[in-house]
Amino acid sequence: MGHRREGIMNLEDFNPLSGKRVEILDEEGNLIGEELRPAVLTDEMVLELYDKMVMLRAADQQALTLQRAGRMGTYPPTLGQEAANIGSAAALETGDWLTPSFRETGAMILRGVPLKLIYLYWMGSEWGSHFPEGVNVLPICAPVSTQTLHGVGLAWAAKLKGERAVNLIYFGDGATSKGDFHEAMNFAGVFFTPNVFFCQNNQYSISVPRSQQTATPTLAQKAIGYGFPGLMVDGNDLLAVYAATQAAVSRAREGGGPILIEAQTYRLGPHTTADDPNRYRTPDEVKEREPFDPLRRVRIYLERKGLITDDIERERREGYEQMARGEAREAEAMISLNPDDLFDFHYSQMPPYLTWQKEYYHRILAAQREFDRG
Amino acid sequence: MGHRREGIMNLEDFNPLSGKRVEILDEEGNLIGEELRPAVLTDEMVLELYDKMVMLRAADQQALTLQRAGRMGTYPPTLGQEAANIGSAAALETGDWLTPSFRETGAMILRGVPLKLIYLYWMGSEWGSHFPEGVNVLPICAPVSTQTLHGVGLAWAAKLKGERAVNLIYFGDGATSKGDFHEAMNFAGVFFTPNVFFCQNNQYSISVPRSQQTATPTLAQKAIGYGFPGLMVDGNDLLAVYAATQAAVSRAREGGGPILIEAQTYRLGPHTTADDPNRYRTPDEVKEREPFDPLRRVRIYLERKGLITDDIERERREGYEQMARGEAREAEAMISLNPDDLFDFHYSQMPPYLTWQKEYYHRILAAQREFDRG
Amino acid sequence: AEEAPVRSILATPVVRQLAKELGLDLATVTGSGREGRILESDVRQAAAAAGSVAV
Amino acid sequence: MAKLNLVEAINLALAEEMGRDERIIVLGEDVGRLGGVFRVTDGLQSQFGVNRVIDTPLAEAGIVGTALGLALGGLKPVVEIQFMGFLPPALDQIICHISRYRNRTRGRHTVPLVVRMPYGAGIHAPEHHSESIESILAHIPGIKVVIPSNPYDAKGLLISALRDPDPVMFLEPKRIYRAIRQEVPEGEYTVPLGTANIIRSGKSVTAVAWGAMVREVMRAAELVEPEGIAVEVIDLRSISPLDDDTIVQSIKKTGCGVIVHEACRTCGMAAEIIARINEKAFLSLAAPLERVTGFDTIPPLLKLEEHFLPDVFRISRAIRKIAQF
Amino acid sequence: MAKLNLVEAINLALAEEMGRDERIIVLGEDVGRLGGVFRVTDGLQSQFGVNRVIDTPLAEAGIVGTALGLALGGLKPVVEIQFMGFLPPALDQIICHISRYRNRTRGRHTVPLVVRMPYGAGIHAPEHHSESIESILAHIPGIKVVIPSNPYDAKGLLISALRDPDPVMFLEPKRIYRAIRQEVPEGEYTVPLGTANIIRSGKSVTAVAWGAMVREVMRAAELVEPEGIAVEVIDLRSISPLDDDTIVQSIKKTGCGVIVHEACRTCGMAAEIIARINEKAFLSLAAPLERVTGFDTIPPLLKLEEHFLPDVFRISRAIRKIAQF
Ligand SMILES: Cc1ncc(C[n+]2csc(CCOP(=O)(O)OP(=O)(O)O)c2C)c(N)n1
Ligand SMILES: Cc1ncc(C[n+]2csc(CCOP(=O)(O)OP(=O)(O)O)c2C)c(N)n1
Ligand SMILES: [Mg+2]
Ligand SMILES: [Mg+2]
Ligand SMILES: [Mg+2]
Repeated sequence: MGHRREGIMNLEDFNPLSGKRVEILDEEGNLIGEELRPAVLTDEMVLELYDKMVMLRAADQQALTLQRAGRMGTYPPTLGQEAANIGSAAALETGDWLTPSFRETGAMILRGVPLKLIYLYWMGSEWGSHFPEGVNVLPICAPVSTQTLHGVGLAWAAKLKGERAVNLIYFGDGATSKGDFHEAMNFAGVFFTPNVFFCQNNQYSISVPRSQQTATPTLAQKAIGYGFPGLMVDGNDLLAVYAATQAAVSRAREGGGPILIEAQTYRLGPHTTADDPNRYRTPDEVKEREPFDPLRRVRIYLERKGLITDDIERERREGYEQMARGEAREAEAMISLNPDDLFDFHYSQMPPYLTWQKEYYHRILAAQREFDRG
Repeated sequence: MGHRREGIMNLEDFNPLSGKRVEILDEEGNLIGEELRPAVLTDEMVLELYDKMVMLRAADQQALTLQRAGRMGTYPPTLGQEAANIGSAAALETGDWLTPSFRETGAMILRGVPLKLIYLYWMGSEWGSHFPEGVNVLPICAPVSTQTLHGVGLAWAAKLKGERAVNLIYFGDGATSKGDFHEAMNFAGVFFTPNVFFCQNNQYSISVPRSQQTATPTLAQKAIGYGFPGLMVDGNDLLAVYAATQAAVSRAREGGGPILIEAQTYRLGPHTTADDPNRYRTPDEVKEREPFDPLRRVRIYLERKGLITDDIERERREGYEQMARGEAREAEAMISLNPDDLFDFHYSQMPPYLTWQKEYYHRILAAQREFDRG
Repeated sequence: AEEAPVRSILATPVVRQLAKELGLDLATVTGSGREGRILESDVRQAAAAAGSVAV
Repeated sequence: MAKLNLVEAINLALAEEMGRDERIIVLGEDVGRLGGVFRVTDGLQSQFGVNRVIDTPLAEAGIVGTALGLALGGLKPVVEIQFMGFLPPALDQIICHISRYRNRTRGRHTVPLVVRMPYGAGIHAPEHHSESIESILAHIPGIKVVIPSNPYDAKGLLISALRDPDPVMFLEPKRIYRAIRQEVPEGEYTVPLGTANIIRSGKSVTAVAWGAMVREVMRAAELVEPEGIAVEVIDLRSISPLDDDTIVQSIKKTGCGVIVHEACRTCGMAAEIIARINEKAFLSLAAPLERVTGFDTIPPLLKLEEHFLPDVFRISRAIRKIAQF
Repeated sequence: MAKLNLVEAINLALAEEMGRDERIIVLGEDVGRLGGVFRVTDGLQSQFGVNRVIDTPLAEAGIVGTALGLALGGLKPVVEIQFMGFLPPALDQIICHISRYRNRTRGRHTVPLVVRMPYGAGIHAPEHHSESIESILAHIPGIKVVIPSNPYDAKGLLISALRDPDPVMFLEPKRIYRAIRQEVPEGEYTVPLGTANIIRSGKSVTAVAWGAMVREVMRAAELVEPEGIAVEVIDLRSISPLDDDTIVQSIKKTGCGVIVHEACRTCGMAAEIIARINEKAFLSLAAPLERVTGFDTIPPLLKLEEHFLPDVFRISRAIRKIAQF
């Protein structure tokens, strides 16, 4: 199954029509694809990425807590998709870009987006998408699949400017049904852009199961319609996700063109905090998937290697929980309730009629204050 | 290369990734794929279909004449695509539906649309899309690719109602780039609709060559992304087009689901009468394609069989030329200049404000008449 | 080109309509409202003063 | 008679009509098994089966475009767009085809379909979940656009829409999905498309609103009543065709009016209503017509949402302003 | 100074600015080798190469959506949509992203791009080739919309658009693409976005128009001149932001106005202009504002096209009507 090329696996070996998929660590923590493991992915790095997964789970958990407490709006958890998030984003290098959908909390953090900003966004403030200069991550994108085109354009710009930046685009299984996905894939193929299309196939588009989303056995095979490779990877296998993405990113950076990765994972939680998954799937189904939890297998692996213990993990987890609480407080402190924000960012120079509206609203607020004073 | 099943070829033999395509008659009129020829496609039928191609060429030619004389607006000729038009539509049966794009003059006529109506449409009257009851053809569709969804919906309706009608959808190579094509293909795959997607790949989308439209070597392989077969056919080979479409239509009718056919043809004329192809391709390129003219090879074949002579053909062609002139005159007689038509067909019951606008315009016209009288 | 004089009559359509009914040229009426706006009462007074029909 | 909220009233209308007319099918994202993200289609799939209540792939153009085909094929599709913020991908099919098929074919084909969608802000939803772009729809000839403001009208308008031979956009003010309970009769009744409803009469000021804004306007009307300002409130119900007659009659009586909507101001529906009044009741105007609307801004995320929406304070101020003009 | 038509003026603006700013790239269907179906980009590919003048696949959402990415990546894309009738597939990207990126990211990202498109009827083009949906664009906050009526303005407005840090929709009245020749200076000059132009002064009636309708309005103004009606003609040039000040000043002088556009009437731009005048010059109004517009119908195929378009006869009647009110 495949062979390495300078420590990078040969992606062409994984023709999705053959049913093959990239797997390195099985759900019991056994290395079943050692030969696919890139040299850079040392045990130390595995430990480090595992740590990020723990962090992500804590961050996610904190978001749920905030939401339940009324301190956050609707939030889309990544529970079960930690390997797909962390393993993929870890493969990017300085200067590369990440184009998220909305279920990439982990990937975004890894690429430098402060967690507090992600919280701030879901708390309902646009300042949550004002990422620091130098963080090469596009904002969260709510309209499904539309961001795929932005990611292609951004990669294309890099190529036209002679830069070597790769753009990693995230989207879900449901997103593959939209015309935007098609047009983005086609543009990427035609203009041979340095893009990695990374599909987090979590088996559901809200309530619609993957099998009803499209009639193909795999999503990876959709790449065949655009003239570049697609491959499947066990999306709950941190090592496999990293290995496949790293190979894809290198290939794109070296001018090899775009590629589609279908990371087969499973959403263990609700679609969002507003969702009740019991209406469309049984608790049994979810139970069956729990052994495939992406953290579990890495934990077993690292434990066997003596690189982690219950105590160390607990300590780290608690550290992250604390960190997440801190980020949440910082986010709340950053919430701007300034009504001027409503108006001030639409144009570089505010047009007169909008200025008039802003002034009118100032008068309203003043009158309201007066009225409230009685 | 393939084998028959009750006189119908096995479509699965033509995996586009294998590079195979359906070919029966080569450009010198030799039968090179006799085994693919369905039993129903007798020499008599070939003659009949050839006759329709002659008719189409005459009809097309007449349109160009009308356009040059200022008697018709912009018109998209089918020159070079007669086999793709006639061979495909001939495979439909009573009750089936045809969803055209805008370069299917021949296919539409074959399915019962009076030529005069097609002329009438391009002359600039909506009455040209008022097809007689019982003619199962949707109107010409200008926005590229959007009609593919209508064709899927229509086929889906038939399926839901338990009818056995198949829907044959036409579109060009350029159309495959649009999101609508993707969504239509995906819906067809998911709902397993009785659709035949028929791509007239004429190698150009106005000035953009096929190679710049998408990065795949074939368009047929796009079907792999939707879970149903795609196949290539020599689109200038009347027999091959008929055989492939007939097999696809039967398969769909028998509940076999959708299929994509890429008919590889070549637009010998301009994109439309408003186009100047010399700006984007050399006369030499066109010259090279002339031997592949879809009429030529059938003519040779029939001549060899003694089924046609110069005299017979000339007579028929002149008959069709006369017919086309007659249709043109009839179309002109049908042109409605009644301004009420502008208003009368938007709703089953005209809303008051539109009625007011119509009445206003009547007043304007009356005033204008008065003014013109001096 | 010379500047055309700005039309200085300020009145609502209702008041304009009333003036028309009373056969009154609004240009001859002085407005007592804000910024010289001609009010309904201005029109009625002017009409009465002009001895036209009382409405 | 049962007291229903808006969601239940729409659900009831669908269930009843589907029972009466087997050509009606429901399709959209998550409308089947889940019963829709707002549960508007709850229970319909178990009642009518997977061939009549259909979960589709995630593709708005695909849903609306195939629905047109389904309608041409003799069915009556009821499409759900999950949120109006996700209507734009389907605008192409609506602008280029749904609205045109009848005229294009000189009546040879009609397009009896309904596109339902929750719309508007005020529920602290995420980005792109609070849009109100009804005036874009109202600019498109060949379709109808209706917006109920209460459960009774919702059922009656939806039944009318389902029986209409032409395409109807049915906008559901999600902010009041569960806010109002009202007696809603079982069985058939219709509220005609294209007719506004005077829900409060008054002689001082005309106020026009629709959807969730009707409630705010009614509150503002109560608020100013003790000040001697009698507000006539018109619930527009149909955005297209616009019942300008009802508005004009009222303006002729009151001489002034305020139009309230939460959509952006510029080129919103209020502009059209003002233009119609200018056209048909100009001489009755005793004060400029007022607009109380969303600003010309993107609907903000939830922390600033309240500033975007017209509220009783802003509406009542506008009423006073013109009453005292 | 060369006499250029609109096509040539736009071509010149593109060529000059591309020479000055190498971040500018042009992309769209058939813009390269063919030079565009109207030849607006003629010669640019041979001058600037295939990496700066790019023939794309046939996919409007794809073109506009990737153009946004290109802009985020530091380039300045100029998109050509082949006809405004084919803009709808790209409306999603415009409504949901192009217009929002700046606000969404609180200014972290700007979107300097231009979307050009021929628009309007009157050239006997096929179905879907005659659309005017500028008011839909004007309803979208966060973008600008400009429409030149002559070659001089076309060049100056396009240069402004290319230099603007925000997204600009640039609508080209194709009916007059080659109808008007005018002296157009070589080299840099700009016509500011958001400013209307009084192109004829008069004290009797204000007439507002843009694009191809400006010519018709000017003809109507000449026609009624001998009758003693002095028409002040305002060429709007920008639809968004709307220069209502210029309109209002004129209305305060004339007391009455007519707005002319070929787009459908209901919820067209004229409604917004009327609403603004109502807001800002109400007391100066001596007559109802008139709209002369396309009807609320689908733009007809060519045989009925002349009935759809406002013409000198209809415009002059409307002018007389309000002048004599
Ligand atoms: C265009 C559009 N339509 C509908 C929605 C509502 N919606 C939000 S997420 C979602 C499902 C997305 O499924 P998938 O792409 O598989 O991503 P996942 O949520 O599973 O991560 C839907 C329908 C949306 N955001 N955008
Ligand atoms: C959505 C849309 N965009 C652009 C156009 C303008 N246009 C008309 S035909 C055409 C090319 C179509 O190419 P193809 O699909 O290959 O069909 P062909 O004309 O070759 O038959 C274009 C760009 C259109 N009609 N619709
Ligand atoms: Mg999913
Ligand atoms: Mg083609
Ligand atoms: Mg408030």
